[in-house]
Amino acid sequence: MEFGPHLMLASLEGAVTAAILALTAMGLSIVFGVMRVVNIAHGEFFMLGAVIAWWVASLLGGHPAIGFVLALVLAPLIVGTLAAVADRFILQRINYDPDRTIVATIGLLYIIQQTTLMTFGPEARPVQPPFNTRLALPWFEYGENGFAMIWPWGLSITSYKLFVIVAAITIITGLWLFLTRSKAGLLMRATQQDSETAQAFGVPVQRVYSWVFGLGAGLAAIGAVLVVPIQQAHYLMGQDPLLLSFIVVIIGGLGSLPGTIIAAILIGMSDGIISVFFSPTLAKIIATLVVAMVLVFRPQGLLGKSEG
Amino acid sequence: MGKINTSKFTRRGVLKSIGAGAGVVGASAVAPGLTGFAQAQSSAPIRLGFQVHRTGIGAAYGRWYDRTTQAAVKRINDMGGINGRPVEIITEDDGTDPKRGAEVVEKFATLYNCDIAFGTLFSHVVYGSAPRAGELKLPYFVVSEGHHVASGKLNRYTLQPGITDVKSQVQAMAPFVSDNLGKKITMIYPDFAFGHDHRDFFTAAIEAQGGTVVESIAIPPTETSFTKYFPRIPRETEVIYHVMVGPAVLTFVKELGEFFGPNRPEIFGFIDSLEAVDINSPGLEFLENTYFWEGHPRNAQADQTSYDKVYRAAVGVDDNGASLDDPKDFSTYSHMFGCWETLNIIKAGMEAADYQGPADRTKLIEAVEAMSDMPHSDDHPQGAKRFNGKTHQTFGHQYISKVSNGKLVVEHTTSIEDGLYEDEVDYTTQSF
Amino acid sequence: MTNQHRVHLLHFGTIALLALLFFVLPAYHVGNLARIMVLATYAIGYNFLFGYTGLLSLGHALFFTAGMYGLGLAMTQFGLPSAPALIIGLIAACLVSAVIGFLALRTSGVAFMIVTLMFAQAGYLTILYFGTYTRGDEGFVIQQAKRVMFGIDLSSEVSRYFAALILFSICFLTVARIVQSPFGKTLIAIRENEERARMLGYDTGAHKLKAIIISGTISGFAGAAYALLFGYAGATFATVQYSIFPLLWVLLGGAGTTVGPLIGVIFMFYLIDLSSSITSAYMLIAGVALVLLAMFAPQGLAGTLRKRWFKWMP
Amino acid sequence: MDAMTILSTRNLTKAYGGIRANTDINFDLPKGQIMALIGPNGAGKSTFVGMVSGRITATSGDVFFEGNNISKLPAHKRIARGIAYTFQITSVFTGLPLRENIALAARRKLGSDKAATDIKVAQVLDRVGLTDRADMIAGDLSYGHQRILEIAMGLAQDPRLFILDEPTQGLTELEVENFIKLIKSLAGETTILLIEHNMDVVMKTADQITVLNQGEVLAAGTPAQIRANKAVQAAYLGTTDA
Repeated sequence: MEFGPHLMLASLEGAVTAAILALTAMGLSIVFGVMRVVNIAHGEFFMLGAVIAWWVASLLGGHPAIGFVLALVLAPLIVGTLAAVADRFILQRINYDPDRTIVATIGLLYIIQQTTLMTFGPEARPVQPPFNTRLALPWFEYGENGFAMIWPWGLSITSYKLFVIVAAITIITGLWLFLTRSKAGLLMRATQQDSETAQAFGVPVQRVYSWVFGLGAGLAAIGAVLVVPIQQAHYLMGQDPLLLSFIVVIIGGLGSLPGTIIAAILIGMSDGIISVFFSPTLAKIIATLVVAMVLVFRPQGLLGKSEG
Repeated sequence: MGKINTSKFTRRGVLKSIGAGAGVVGASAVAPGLTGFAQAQSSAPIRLGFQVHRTGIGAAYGRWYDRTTQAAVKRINDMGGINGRPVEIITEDDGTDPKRGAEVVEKFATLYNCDIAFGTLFSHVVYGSAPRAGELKLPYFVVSEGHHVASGKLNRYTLQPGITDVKSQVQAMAPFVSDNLGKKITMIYPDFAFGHDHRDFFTAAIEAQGGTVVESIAIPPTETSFTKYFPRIPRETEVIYHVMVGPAVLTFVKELGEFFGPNRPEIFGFIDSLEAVDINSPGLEFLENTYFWEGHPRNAQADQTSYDKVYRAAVGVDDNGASLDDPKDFSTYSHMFGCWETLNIIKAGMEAADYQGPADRTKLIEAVEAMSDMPHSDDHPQGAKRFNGKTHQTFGHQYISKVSNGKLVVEHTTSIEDGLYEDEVDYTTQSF
Repeated sequence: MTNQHRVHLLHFGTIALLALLFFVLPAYHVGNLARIMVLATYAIGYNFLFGYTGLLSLGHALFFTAGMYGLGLAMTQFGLPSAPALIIGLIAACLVSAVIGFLALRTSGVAFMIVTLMFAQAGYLTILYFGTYTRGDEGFVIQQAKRVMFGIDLSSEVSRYFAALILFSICFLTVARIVQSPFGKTLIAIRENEERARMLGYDTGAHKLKAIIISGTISGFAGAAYALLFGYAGATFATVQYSIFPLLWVLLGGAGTTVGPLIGVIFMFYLIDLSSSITSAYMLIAGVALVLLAMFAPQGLAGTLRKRWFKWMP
Repeated sequence: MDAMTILSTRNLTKAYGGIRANTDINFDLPKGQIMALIGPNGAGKSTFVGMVSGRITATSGDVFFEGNNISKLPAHKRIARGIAYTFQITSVFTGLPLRENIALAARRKLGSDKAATDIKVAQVLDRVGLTDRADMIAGDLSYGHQRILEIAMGLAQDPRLFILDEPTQGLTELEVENFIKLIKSLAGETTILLIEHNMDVVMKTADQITVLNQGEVLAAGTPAQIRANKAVQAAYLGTTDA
């Protein structure tokens, strides 16, 4: 394929990756920002969302859109509730101590993974997209007769992938409004800034924490529901989103939500674009090192505040 | 050290006795001349350690390896066991992890006192476990299709008698691909040793046929989206050769379809990509009229043999290759026959060696090494095999199927000779 | 008995007990214990950085595999005998940890976790990328005949066990000694309050770099020993999972205690080994055990012992 | 600056973004003196000593210690040259025993000489009166004792310049009295730069006083001179009004 169309295709693919990543990482970022805990089980909440989406969709017959929409509602609810319960009965009891939280969430990771394997099986499970039309894309080229529109071989995207991008933008905008305009969002931000003072002013900090933990997990689940019609639900699928979300949250600057979104876009897009220039595995190595070096030379992340 | 001396002694003895088609004449304290089922010296069960991928990335395969193994052992026991003794399977999960694999082999040998270990699929687990099996002098029968055994990298205690290795499979495919599909090939494979084997062996094989590999695209193993790599496929490509493993394969095939749209080159893939997956899953419509290598045809064919029928019923698989209990639960049909056949070979080997206990392990290996042609039968439902005792590797027929109306229909069956290659090792020269 | 005596008794007693167990335990557990001692050495290396210096790395698998591949490739690609190959493994681990330490120490806290994680991930992919030599995920076997050092066949039960014991003892005693030395005490001070340590005039950056190099080299030593004693090197050991394992072992056993790593590895190994005989859901049991430990024994097993009864434990 | 000046700064400036915390501070501290640095909240006192000790990087200007320009040196090297620093907000090793806290401070100079370190620790413990608590975990000490430990850690380093940032904050009256005695006993042994709010302490201990206001030196002189200084009075009164 020519360079231009190749780059465009890779960018579009990168945008889809970025959209899912932004949702998942937002979940982690909120938990991280408000509660200051490292949740190793975040990827498993993502996986659970995908699995529940498959389960809901396979229970229902009829048009695939019915199952999909229902999954979009149910999966985050179930996963969020589960996470809130885990927060209430495990994390609150260990006072969110950093080391203990890591051990406990690794334990949670194993529990969720193994339970899913036993109830759901080891196979990769597909979910039918509500709609999925292949859209060939045009490319403009300057030739002998001036600008001409051509339809390069292979340059295309599907309507569903476009939908994922739009859906992610919508959900993140909604989340933004929720955090900045609603009372619940205000409570969360107050807790984030200073949990002790917030408590003194009558904010039910413990309950806010449970809600935040549930919300974070729910966002991962939404990301997963959106992704299953492209990828498949599988009990080991949680590791990648976990690692990538962590990277995004740190690169974005701890607790900075705009930073998280920018980092998600950067990392999702660079994953696509670097693949244009290097052979696949080498591209992954380079992308990984580039991100590591960004952190080495800007440890506070892109939008984090420097301490000095 | 005494053990080693004895086993050298018996090896010569066994070779002689097998050559004469008689029972065992050995230096060990086994009563000579007694073969058959009834006169067993002990009624204690023969214990086979089954190393299974129950968790980890190989779990989808492991579940079906388990079912096949249970079915094969039930059949063996129903027929009177081995040397008059029942067979007991000791199952341990290796987590599809080479480190745990070695530990499991050790557990079989020293804790459970298993007679042999068997059943491993993923080649990194084989690699991790085989050294331990060799040190513990535990015969280790793998069902992995890797080239590791025949390449000479393992040891005399490791054998692969039940499934053809990847080098042979790939080599047997090349003539069909170049004669029927095209000469300019783009390969897409995981950036794993397994993928590199495909790349190296197929490139060599297709060049021998006058074809060329115009591009090879190695996909990093952690990848979950593939479209961005497809522009690397050169326009001149006549055939796409794909072999992917792991949970992301469905995405891979789907995105390949979305990339090409209506104008696609010929596509030839290894069914490894879609083992345990319904070929009629949403998004796979694109595979209609593409070709697959199959180790063992998943769909019951028009000319289905009675052997396949018996085997299918015993394992509990329907005519589409799915579980009889759940028509949506698809098997790993192209690989799991290896467990069935390997167990039958172990049985035949133990009977030939008049295997009585761990002291006879080397005799068992020699007995298997002495095997050669195995006929298409209930014991070998996938097809006839030719075992090479020197390389510890078996060679069999391969199938090329075309997807027609959502079914895999066999178009071509390769001969055993198509897959033969020169020996790279002679394990029989190694001491035990 | 002074505390110093107690500490010596604990350390030498542990080693003597391990030596004794070889003659007492059945074959299966002897084999396990040989593995456990190698893995515990890895955990000791990890504990030195995490438990004593307070730096949480998620990239130690890189150091482990640097040693493993340093030795493995030297033996298989260049045909070196085991002793020089072991030295190459150690040098490889030392160099890799120096470079990674130099870069990663510009960060701290969670960013340090992520940076080490990403370097390790790049290392894992690099092993795959050079599959021609490393055989990628599949890895390679080091033939039994080559696993000989100073004329001793390291693949036999006895020599393997005692080689593992020697490896373990060297690293165990070295770390025990370092953490009692002024240098080690400064590392503990950095863990407790880095700013204060700096304002006492300690070059905390240099101390942390040294700690990473020591920690990485011990981890690489363990990796090289694993390849040598068990005859296999593979990319699986470079995955994230193998970076998380030592963290778990150390947290379970007790971070910042000398015996914690060994206890943690024994606990985790047998938890999985015993439960996997009963049920295939052993990871579920492991998960529940981890959650319970986090809730009820937050300082790990040895840490809890120290807190409750043996305050002198190093 | 002459040989008798241990510390001096020239045009030392710190800006956070657009806001200047310190502007062109020229400061000289004669050897052996007890110098108090006073000024209203936000006058830039902690920023100033932070730049001297190296905790805070100066935006511009130079720091001289014993005649050498140490502006480019990192904090730990400045400390190693003989500056000791105590934190405004208590900063001890709360997880370690009190004895080990002091030993850590002493050991940097004494190295691996265990006997010398033990002697030094015993001396310091005795001097600050914490011997009977030596084996307690520092985090379990009362706040006052932690402050004293902080000072003890400074003493254990045998500093030539000892910077104390609000050492009496939160101490009881009795503890303040003991502190004053301790500081006076140090006179002649070391040079002391003391940031202090408690005027009683300042007047009883200081040989010289420098007053900072809004990041600039407002006045400098003996306690008597400062007491009489109108500008100082205005600055203090001004802030109390506000």
